[in-house]
Amino acid sequence: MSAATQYYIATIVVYICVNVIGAWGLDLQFGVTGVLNFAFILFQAAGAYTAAMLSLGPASASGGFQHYLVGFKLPFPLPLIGAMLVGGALSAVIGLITLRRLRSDYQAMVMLVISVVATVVAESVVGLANGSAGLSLIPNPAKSLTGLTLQTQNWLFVGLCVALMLIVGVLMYGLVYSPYGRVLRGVRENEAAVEAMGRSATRARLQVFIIGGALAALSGALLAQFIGAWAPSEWLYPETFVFFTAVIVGGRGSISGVAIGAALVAVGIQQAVQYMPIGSDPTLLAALEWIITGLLTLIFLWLRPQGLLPERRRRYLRRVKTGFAATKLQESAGT
Amino acid sequence: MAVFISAVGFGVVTAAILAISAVGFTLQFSVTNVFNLAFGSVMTLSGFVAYWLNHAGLNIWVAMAAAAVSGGLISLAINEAIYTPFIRHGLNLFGMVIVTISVAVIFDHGLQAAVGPTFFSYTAPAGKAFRFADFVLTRQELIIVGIAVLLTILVQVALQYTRVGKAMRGLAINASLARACGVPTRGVIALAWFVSGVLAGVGGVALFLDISTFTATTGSEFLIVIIAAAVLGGIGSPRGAVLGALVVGIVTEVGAAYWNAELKDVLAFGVLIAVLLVRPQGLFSRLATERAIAR
Amino acid sequence: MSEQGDALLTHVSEQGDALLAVDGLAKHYGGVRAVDGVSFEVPRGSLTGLIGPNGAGKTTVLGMVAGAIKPDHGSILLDGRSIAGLPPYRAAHRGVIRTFQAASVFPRLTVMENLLLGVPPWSGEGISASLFLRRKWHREERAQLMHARELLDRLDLTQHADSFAGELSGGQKRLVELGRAMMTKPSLLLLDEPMAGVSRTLVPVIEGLIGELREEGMTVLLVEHELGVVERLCSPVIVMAQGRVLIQGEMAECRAHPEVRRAYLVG
Amino acid sequence: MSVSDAGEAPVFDSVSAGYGGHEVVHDVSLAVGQGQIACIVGPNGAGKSTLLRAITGDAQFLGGRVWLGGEEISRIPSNRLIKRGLAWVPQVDDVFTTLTVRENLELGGFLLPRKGVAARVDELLDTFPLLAGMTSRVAGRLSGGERKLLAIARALMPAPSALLLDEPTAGLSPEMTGLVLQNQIPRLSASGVAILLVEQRALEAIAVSSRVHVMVSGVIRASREAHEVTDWDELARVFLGEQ
Repeated sequence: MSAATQYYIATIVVYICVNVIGAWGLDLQFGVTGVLNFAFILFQAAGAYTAAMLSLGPASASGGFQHYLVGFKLPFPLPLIGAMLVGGALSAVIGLITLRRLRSDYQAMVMLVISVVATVVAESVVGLANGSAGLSLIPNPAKSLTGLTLQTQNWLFVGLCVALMLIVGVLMYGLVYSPYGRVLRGVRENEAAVEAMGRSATRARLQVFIIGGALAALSGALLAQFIGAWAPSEWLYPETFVFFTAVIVGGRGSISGVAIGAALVAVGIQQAVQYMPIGSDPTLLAALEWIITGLLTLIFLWLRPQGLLPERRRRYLRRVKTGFAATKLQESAGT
Repeated sequence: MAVFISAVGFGVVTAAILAISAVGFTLQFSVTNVFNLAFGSVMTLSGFVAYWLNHAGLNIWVAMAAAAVSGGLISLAINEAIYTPFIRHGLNLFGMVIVTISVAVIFDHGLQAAVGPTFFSYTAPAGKAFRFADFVLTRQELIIVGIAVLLTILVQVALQYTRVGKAMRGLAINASLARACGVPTRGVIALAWFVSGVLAGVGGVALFLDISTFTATTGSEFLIVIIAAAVLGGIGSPRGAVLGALVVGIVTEVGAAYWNAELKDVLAFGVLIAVLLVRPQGLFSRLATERAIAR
Repeated sequence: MSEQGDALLTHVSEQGDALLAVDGLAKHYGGVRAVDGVSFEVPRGSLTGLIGPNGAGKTTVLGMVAGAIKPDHGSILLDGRSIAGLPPYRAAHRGVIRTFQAASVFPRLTVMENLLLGVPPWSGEGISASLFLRRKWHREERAQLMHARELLDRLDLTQHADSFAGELSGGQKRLVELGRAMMTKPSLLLLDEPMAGVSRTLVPVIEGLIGELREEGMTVLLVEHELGVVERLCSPVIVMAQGRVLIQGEMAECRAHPEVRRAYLVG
Repeated sequence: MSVSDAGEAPVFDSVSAGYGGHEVVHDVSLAVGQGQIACIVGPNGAGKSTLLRAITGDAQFLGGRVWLGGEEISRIPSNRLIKRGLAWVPQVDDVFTTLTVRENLELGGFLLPRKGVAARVDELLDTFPLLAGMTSRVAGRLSGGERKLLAIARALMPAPSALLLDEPTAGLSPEMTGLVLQNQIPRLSASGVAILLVEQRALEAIAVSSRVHVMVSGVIRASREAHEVTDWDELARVFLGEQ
């Protein structure tokens, strides 16, 4: 394989991993629990900036060509962990304000507004994260390993992303396929009933808001480390919509479905557009990506709202039927 | 003091532009209960209709009138072709939000694919400058303020005194009782979409005149500020939308004059979020307290 | 707890048999006095009926006991401890479990899952436990599943265990809701018109079920407008009208009472 | 009971109704004479309101037919009913709360010729003098009784030939109940409107009605002339669920 092909494949794999992790975060909120977070992209951005600032070193050391807050040069897993912590903490703050105080119809609007405000702040307060130029030269942890070829370093980072995606996937299964996940789906289905059964719906919403925010931040951190740069234009509020489309197309509440949806929508459309015989005008290609994303959402909402791989129905009957007899026997033997 | 007064002057112009659109947004929302995020796209599309006519040699104000009509028709068409079928299909309020975003994305980027990423501007002289105490307004700005005053009063008067206006208010507050009075609800809803589109058209052209250059996504970018004004005034109340627009317009311009021009939107949103935390139904709304917006 | 609360506590323990004691409960909406100083007791192990014409304030009382509505005045003591003003989920932790006037299930959860959500919050519901103590909660869930299976058999819903609750008929949804409440092993079960929206064939089934609960010693407060049902099931019966309690006693007494007749005929 | 007997007034012919396909009201037949008041009384949950709501499109119409003035009006869209002369006052949400009293009345006259509206509003304000003093007050701020009178006046704006009243006294004070039931409603029927009244306050409703229908569990248990209903004990037993 040529170096270019290798790089191309590595890029695709990293993009898929990053988007799948992010889409799972949104799915936990929107698909599983029914929380509508129109500021989702903000938490991805928070993760990206945090990871950058925790690995770039002090701004003063860069010779003043970019300005940003804090600035540490922390070794490998710490920037990622820091990103998740910041993403979760920011979610906690915004969640506490919006989820507790506001009616659900206002929540959506306020989230949208918060997302826009954040972009404007990041663009105009240059000292925060270098304004609209954004941060660049963000270190890639794999590239700091010496004595390896560039390609090996690349593949190492791909390996990291895949490993993290798998870990997040396992955790998602753990959360969703558990009594806890059942409570989350209960909140989505009928808030009053879930409260009447002794579970706090607000608490559950806040929890998934924080976990989802941390996952968004992780995806943002990996993306920033891979590209090496991060700027406000990466996270304009319509980008949240791409994640919503991924979740709707894949199947709300379905972990494997959402993974497929994220790969198809966030990466697949872009790739497909590249191969269309419409020239290479980047504006036209980007516009086409958006149009396809929008159409795909409408088509799925109309024809297949449950998505490509719908949420799996949890079946217990057979398990209970066989298990029942066995337990009865044990019980009678025991007494 | 001079800085303050001139900032207020700019604020009034911004508020005028905001008010036209915010009234349209809130009117349609209160009658139809669809949170229409494609409103900004209707602004842009009709803004481009005016652009083509303007560059074909038409006077900008005539082009604005044409944009108004086309805005109304586009708005009506979106509702009939997309929103109403989806509502009949059983989609809930939040599902509809996603539908309206999809429509916005398709329209904006469809337009962008057609016209390219470049900046456009109308050929319309700003006209003579008029001086009032410390603030200076161009003839164009004065006309925009005039149109805004005229249109918002017109909407208010129509809602207050005409038969169909009362029917529209009645429908917004109690649809089943409006039917009991014999109000043809479908027709009135269609009218609400049309009027909202007309206001989007005028608001779009006014906005593009004011900021002088625009792209295929300018309307949608500005939509958030419109929503902020509408929500601030209490969504569902046209009078509240005008007051919300005034607050947002003046706060942003005064803030920009004294603080940081880049941050003026932050200030507006800050006000909005602060208000929502204290008074979630908005500043001036009677309606929002009476009616559950979500089902 | 306040002195007043302590005084009430002694009062209750003297009586010894009241599980729920409501005193001076009031709720106003604007100028309307939905509930206007209501006091009554629900004896432990009883199936108490709460009846009255439309707009008497029964559902509001039920909502206040369950924590869904915050009372303006008055005390609500469960087993001598105040539960007034607790949020619904905290009231549920104390064992106060309610059903709703319109059958309230989780439509896109299966019938079995609906029942499992009735199990009092257990270890598997923590975030970390759901991830790291899978063995533990699996074991617990196994036991809960057996319990749920027995209930499904009893409700004649076993063949629907894996159906989505939203796919069932109105009456079956009602059974699911009742089963879910029974899973919690409530100390006080509040039933709000459990026959509403139920087909005529299922009404006797639900009536029978509620009767069985009484036999098993569960304390139930039942709001119901079908007075024949109340007569067959409930003792004592509390009659409300216009936000107040008219009389408390056996159904036959209540029925004979001229004020009750007046309330029903005059409103 | 045949269609022609009733002239202009509404006739229900074995009507069944309910919600979500589930039948609550079974096979109800009754007629209201012109200029008369018929009342349906019965205990909670008997299906009285469901019967009315089926005609106005708020509940499901599951069978049978409804006639008004010799024309069938079952299943026509609810905003056309008023054109056929049928008006109704729902039990709750009975006024446009953010509109003023005058605007409520004007909207009630939506179908009247433009020129006639103001005069008709004045006529009704004469009929309901209580409202005349508060025409610019917002309906949401009225007391329960004022609000109900406004709701009735609003329904009368287009001079309907028949009026359905769904528990008009629910939540009213005894004085206002007296005003609505004993004062206003009989006057309306005297002006020629056929009124079908659903009431929980059985005694007071029967006192003003010409015909009484007792509904229990979705079926009409008994239909009598009002003056024949004298055995209050029997009625009380029905209401209190004795067999």
